[in-house]
Amino acid sequence: MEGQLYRRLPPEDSGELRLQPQGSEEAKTFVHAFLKRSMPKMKDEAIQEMLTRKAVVLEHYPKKKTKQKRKKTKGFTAKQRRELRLFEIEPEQQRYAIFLPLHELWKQYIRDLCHGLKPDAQPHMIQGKLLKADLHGAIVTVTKSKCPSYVGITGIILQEFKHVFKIITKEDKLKVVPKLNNVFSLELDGFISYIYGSKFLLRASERSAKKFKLKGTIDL
Amino acid sequence: MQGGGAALSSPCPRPCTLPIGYNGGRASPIGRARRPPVPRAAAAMVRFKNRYVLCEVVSEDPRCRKCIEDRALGLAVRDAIARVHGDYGLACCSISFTVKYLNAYTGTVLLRCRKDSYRLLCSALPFVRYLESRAQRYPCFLNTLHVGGTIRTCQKFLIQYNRTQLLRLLQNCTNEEERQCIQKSLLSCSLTEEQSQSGDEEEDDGTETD
Amino acid sequence: MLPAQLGRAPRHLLVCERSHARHPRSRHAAHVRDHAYSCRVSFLIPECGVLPEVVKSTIADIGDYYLVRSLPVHELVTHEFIDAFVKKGSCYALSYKTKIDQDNTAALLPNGKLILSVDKGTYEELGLQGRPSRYSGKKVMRYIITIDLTDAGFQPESKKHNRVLWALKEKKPLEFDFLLAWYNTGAEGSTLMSYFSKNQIQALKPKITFSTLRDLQCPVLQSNDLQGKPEESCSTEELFEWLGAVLNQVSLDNKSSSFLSTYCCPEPNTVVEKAFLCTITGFIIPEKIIQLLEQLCSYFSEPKLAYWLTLTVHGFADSPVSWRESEHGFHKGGENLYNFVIFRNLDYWLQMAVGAHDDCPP
Amino acid sequence: MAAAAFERRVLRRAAEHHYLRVRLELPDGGARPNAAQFKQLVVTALRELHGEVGAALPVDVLTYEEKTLSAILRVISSGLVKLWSALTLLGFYQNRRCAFRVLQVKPCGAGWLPPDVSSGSKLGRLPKPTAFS
Repeated sequence: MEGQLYRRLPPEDSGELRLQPQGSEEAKTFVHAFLKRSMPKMKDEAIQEMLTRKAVVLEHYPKKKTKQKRKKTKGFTAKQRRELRLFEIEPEQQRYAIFLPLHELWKQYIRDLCHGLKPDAQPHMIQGKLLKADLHGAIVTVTKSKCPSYVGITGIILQEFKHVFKIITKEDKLKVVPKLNNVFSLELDGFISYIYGSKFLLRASERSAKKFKLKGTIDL
Repeated sequence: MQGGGAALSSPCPRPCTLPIGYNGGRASPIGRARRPPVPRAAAAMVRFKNRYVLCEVVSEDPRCRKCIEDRALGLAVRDAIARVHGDYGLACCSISFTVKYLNAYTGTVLLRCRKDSYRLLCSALPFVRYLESRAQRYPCFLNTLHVGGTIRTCQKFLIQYNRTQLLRLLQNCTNEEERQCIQKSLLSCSLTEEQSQSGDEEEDDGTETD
Repeated sequence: MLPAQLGRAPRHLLVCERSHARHPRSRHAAHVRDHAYSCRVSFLIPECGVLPEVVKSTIADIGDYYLVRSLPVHELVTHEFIDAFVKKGSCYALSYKTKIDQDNTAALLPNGKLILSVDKGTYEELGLQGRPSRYSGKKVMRYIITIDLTDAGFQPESKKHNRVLWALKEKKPLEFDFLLAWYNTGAEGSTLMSYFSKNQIQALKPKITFSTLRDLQCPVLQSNDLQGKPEESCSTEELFEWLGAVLNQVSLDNKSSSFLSTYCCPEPNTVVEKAFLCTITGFIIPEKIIQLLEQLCSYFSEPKLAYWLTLTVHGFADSPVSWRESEHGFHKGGENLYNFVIFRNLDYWLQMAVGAHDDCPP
Repeated sequence: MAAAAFERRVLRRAAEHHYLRVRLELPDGGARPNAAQFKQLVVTALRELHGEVGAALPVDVLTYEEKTLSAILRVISSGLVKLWSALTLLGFYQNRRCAFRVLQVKPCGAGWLPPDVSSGSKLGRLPKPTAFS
C-alpha cells in the first residue's frame, strides 16, 4: 500500500499533468525547505519530530463557533440598591401635595381601564379590573386590622412591595403599612372596593399574572 | 379445656439471642423492618389503644354451646350495653367493638373495644342473660376472666388459667382413665407454657385485671 | 367525647369569709363597693313579721335608675358628660339586653373606666387598643377595651381623646340601650334625666316585693364555725343551698323518700313561725346596698328573736366585670353573687360565688 | 368582739348539686303532664340516652308549674352533663313532639334568678352540653 502511495508517478501521467517528475530525495529536500520557509521559528529537530510523530487527522472539522456571550444588562444588586437608597423618598419630597397629581393620573387610568366607570357598571367587572390594576397613586384607607393602631390611616399609595404599602397621609407622614392582616378600602367615583391584604401578598408585577380565586369568607 | 390453649397458641416470638457477629448481616435488616420509620405526619398521632376483654360463657344448658357464635354473642353484648348505658354508652362502645376470638367448645370469648370505653363494656357484661340463636334463647351468663391491652397478654393469661383449671380437675379425678387423660393434656399444654415463660420479662405492659 | 368527661361539671368557685361587721379591718364594705352591677337584692329576716321603719325607709330610698334607648357610646366619652357626672360622684352604666357571649357589651365603672367587651370583627374595625379576653380559647374571638375617662392624658382635644371619639363616632358607631345610675354626695347638679333628655330616657323604679313565709324550716348556724358540725350547726354550703330553695319558693317539707324531690332542709334545723322576705329588683348601686347592710346590722341593736339574717345580692349575668375590673363571662350560667349572713353579735359570713368564666373574688 | 377572727375558705367545684331551670315545650292542646309525669319524662329521657345507669341518677324536681311547664331540677354535679344532654335529645312525650329548653344552669343553690331579671333575657339562649360538643 505504502509502496503504491510513494511510487513515482508514471511518466505518461506526469507528462499529462505537466509535472516535473521528482526523485524521493528531491521531494524530501523540498518538503524541508518548504517547512523551513513557512515556519521560520521552528527548529529543524522540532520539524523533524512533527513529521515523524505527529498524526494529522485528515478530516474536516468545523470550527467551533465561540458563543457570543451576551452581556446581561446588569442592574444593581439588592445591596447596591439599598446603599443607593433608590426606592426611598427623600424627606423633602414627602409631601402629600406633590403626589396629588399622581392620584389624578391614577384616577384617569382607572377610568380608562373600566371604560369610563359608569355608575351602572357591574361591580365584579370593576373588581376584576382593579385586581390587576396598578395601585400606585390610589387613595386607600385601612378599615380593618388586627393591630388597632393601623386602623384609620388614609393616604396615597406611593409604592407597593410584596408585603407592604408605602402610604403618604394628608399630614405629610410616610407610613409603611403591612398587607398582612389588614383590610384596605379604596373609593373611586362612588365605588368602594375592599382589598383583603392577606390575600394580596404579591408584587405589583406578579399580581397582574396571578389568578385570584373566589372565596366565601375571608378572615383576617 | 386443652383445646382452648392449643387453638390460641401461636409461634412464640422468642427474643433473638444469636451472636451479632455471625448473623448481624441478616438480623439487622429484619430489626429495621420491624420498627418502621415514623412518618412525619403520624409522629404527632398516637395509635388507637384498645382493650381486650376475655370472658367465658357459662351455661347450664348444653345446647347453648352450639349457639355461641360471633353474631349472637355480639348482639347479646350490644343489647346489654344499650340497656345499661343507653344510646350514648352503646355508641361509645361500638367504636371498634368486635368479637375478636370465640371458641364454642370451651366457651371462651375475646371482645375488643376502645380503651376509653372498656369500663362501660365491662360493667354491662354481667347483664347479658341469654344468647339467642335461630329464635331460641338459652339462658347463660358471661364470666369476665381478664382485661388486657393486647391479645398476647390475654392469650398468656388464658394458658395460665387453663392450666390451673386442669390441675383442679386433676385433683377431682375419680378413675385412672380420666387421670391419664388429663395428665396427657397437661403435658401437651406445658410446652406452650414453657414458651410463654421465656417471654416473661416483657409481660403485662397493658394488662389490667378487674 | 370520652365517658370520663361526662362527670365533669363546669368550674365554679365559692369563697366564704367570716369576720365582724364592726371590726376596723373588715372588708365587707369594700367587697360590696367593688361589685358594681347588681340586679337583685333580697334579704330574709327570720322571726320578723313587720319590717322596722328604718329599713323600710332605706328600701324606699333605693332610688331610681334610668334606661336610655339606643345611646351612642361616644356620648359617654364627651367631656360634658365626664365633667358633669363621672368626676362628680359615682356613675354607673351598663348596656341592657346585650349578651356577653355573643354581643358587644359596654359598662362604665364608678372609677371612670369604660369597659367595652367586643367581638373580633368589631375590634378589628374599631381601631382602639385592647387585650384579648381571658376566656375566649385558643383563637381569640373577644377583646376587652378599657378606656380610663379620668386619666390625665384624656383631656379634651388630646390625641387620645380624639382617637377614641373618632373611633366611636365615625369609625364604628356603637349604640346600646344603657342602664344608668348616678350617685353623688354633694349638691345636685344637672341630672341624668335632663342631660339625656334628647335621647329616649325613662326613669325606672326598682321593683320591691315583700312576703312573709310561715312555718319556715331554718338551719341552725354557728357564727364562728364556717364548716359546721354534724348535729350542731350547718355549714355555709348547706345554708347557701337552702337559701336558694327559699328564694325560689321550693317546698322544704319534702320527705327524702318522695318521688319528685329528695331535697329537705339541712340538719339541724328549727321551725320559724314567720320569716320576712323582701326582694328588690332593678339596677341597684353598691352605695345603696351598703346603706341597707348598715340598717340590717342595726336591726340587732335591739334584742330580737332571730339569731341571724341574710342579704343576698345577685350581679348581672351579662356584665363584663364581676368584682373590680376582673373579667366576667357567661359560660353556662354567668352567676356572680354574694350573700351576707349577719349574726346577732354582728359577726358576719360573706359568701361570694362565681361561675366558670370569672376570676376568684377578691 | 374578741371572737371576730377573720377566716376565708375558697371552695373550688365544691357544689354538690347543680340546678337547672328548664321549660318543656309541647304542641298546643293535649294533655299536660303533672309533676309526677314530668319527673317520669325526665327519667325516660335519661334512660333513653344513658340507659339504666342514667335512669338511676338522682334528679329532684324542686318546683314544677303545670301552667307554664317550667321546672327547677336539681342533680348531683357529676350527673349534670348526663342530665343536660338527655334533656336536649328528648324528642317525644306520649308520641307527641316535645322539646326541653334549658334556661339556666347554676352550680349553687342561691344562684338562680327568675328568668326575667338579669340583663339579657336568658330565654332562648341554649348552650350546648359539653358531652356532645
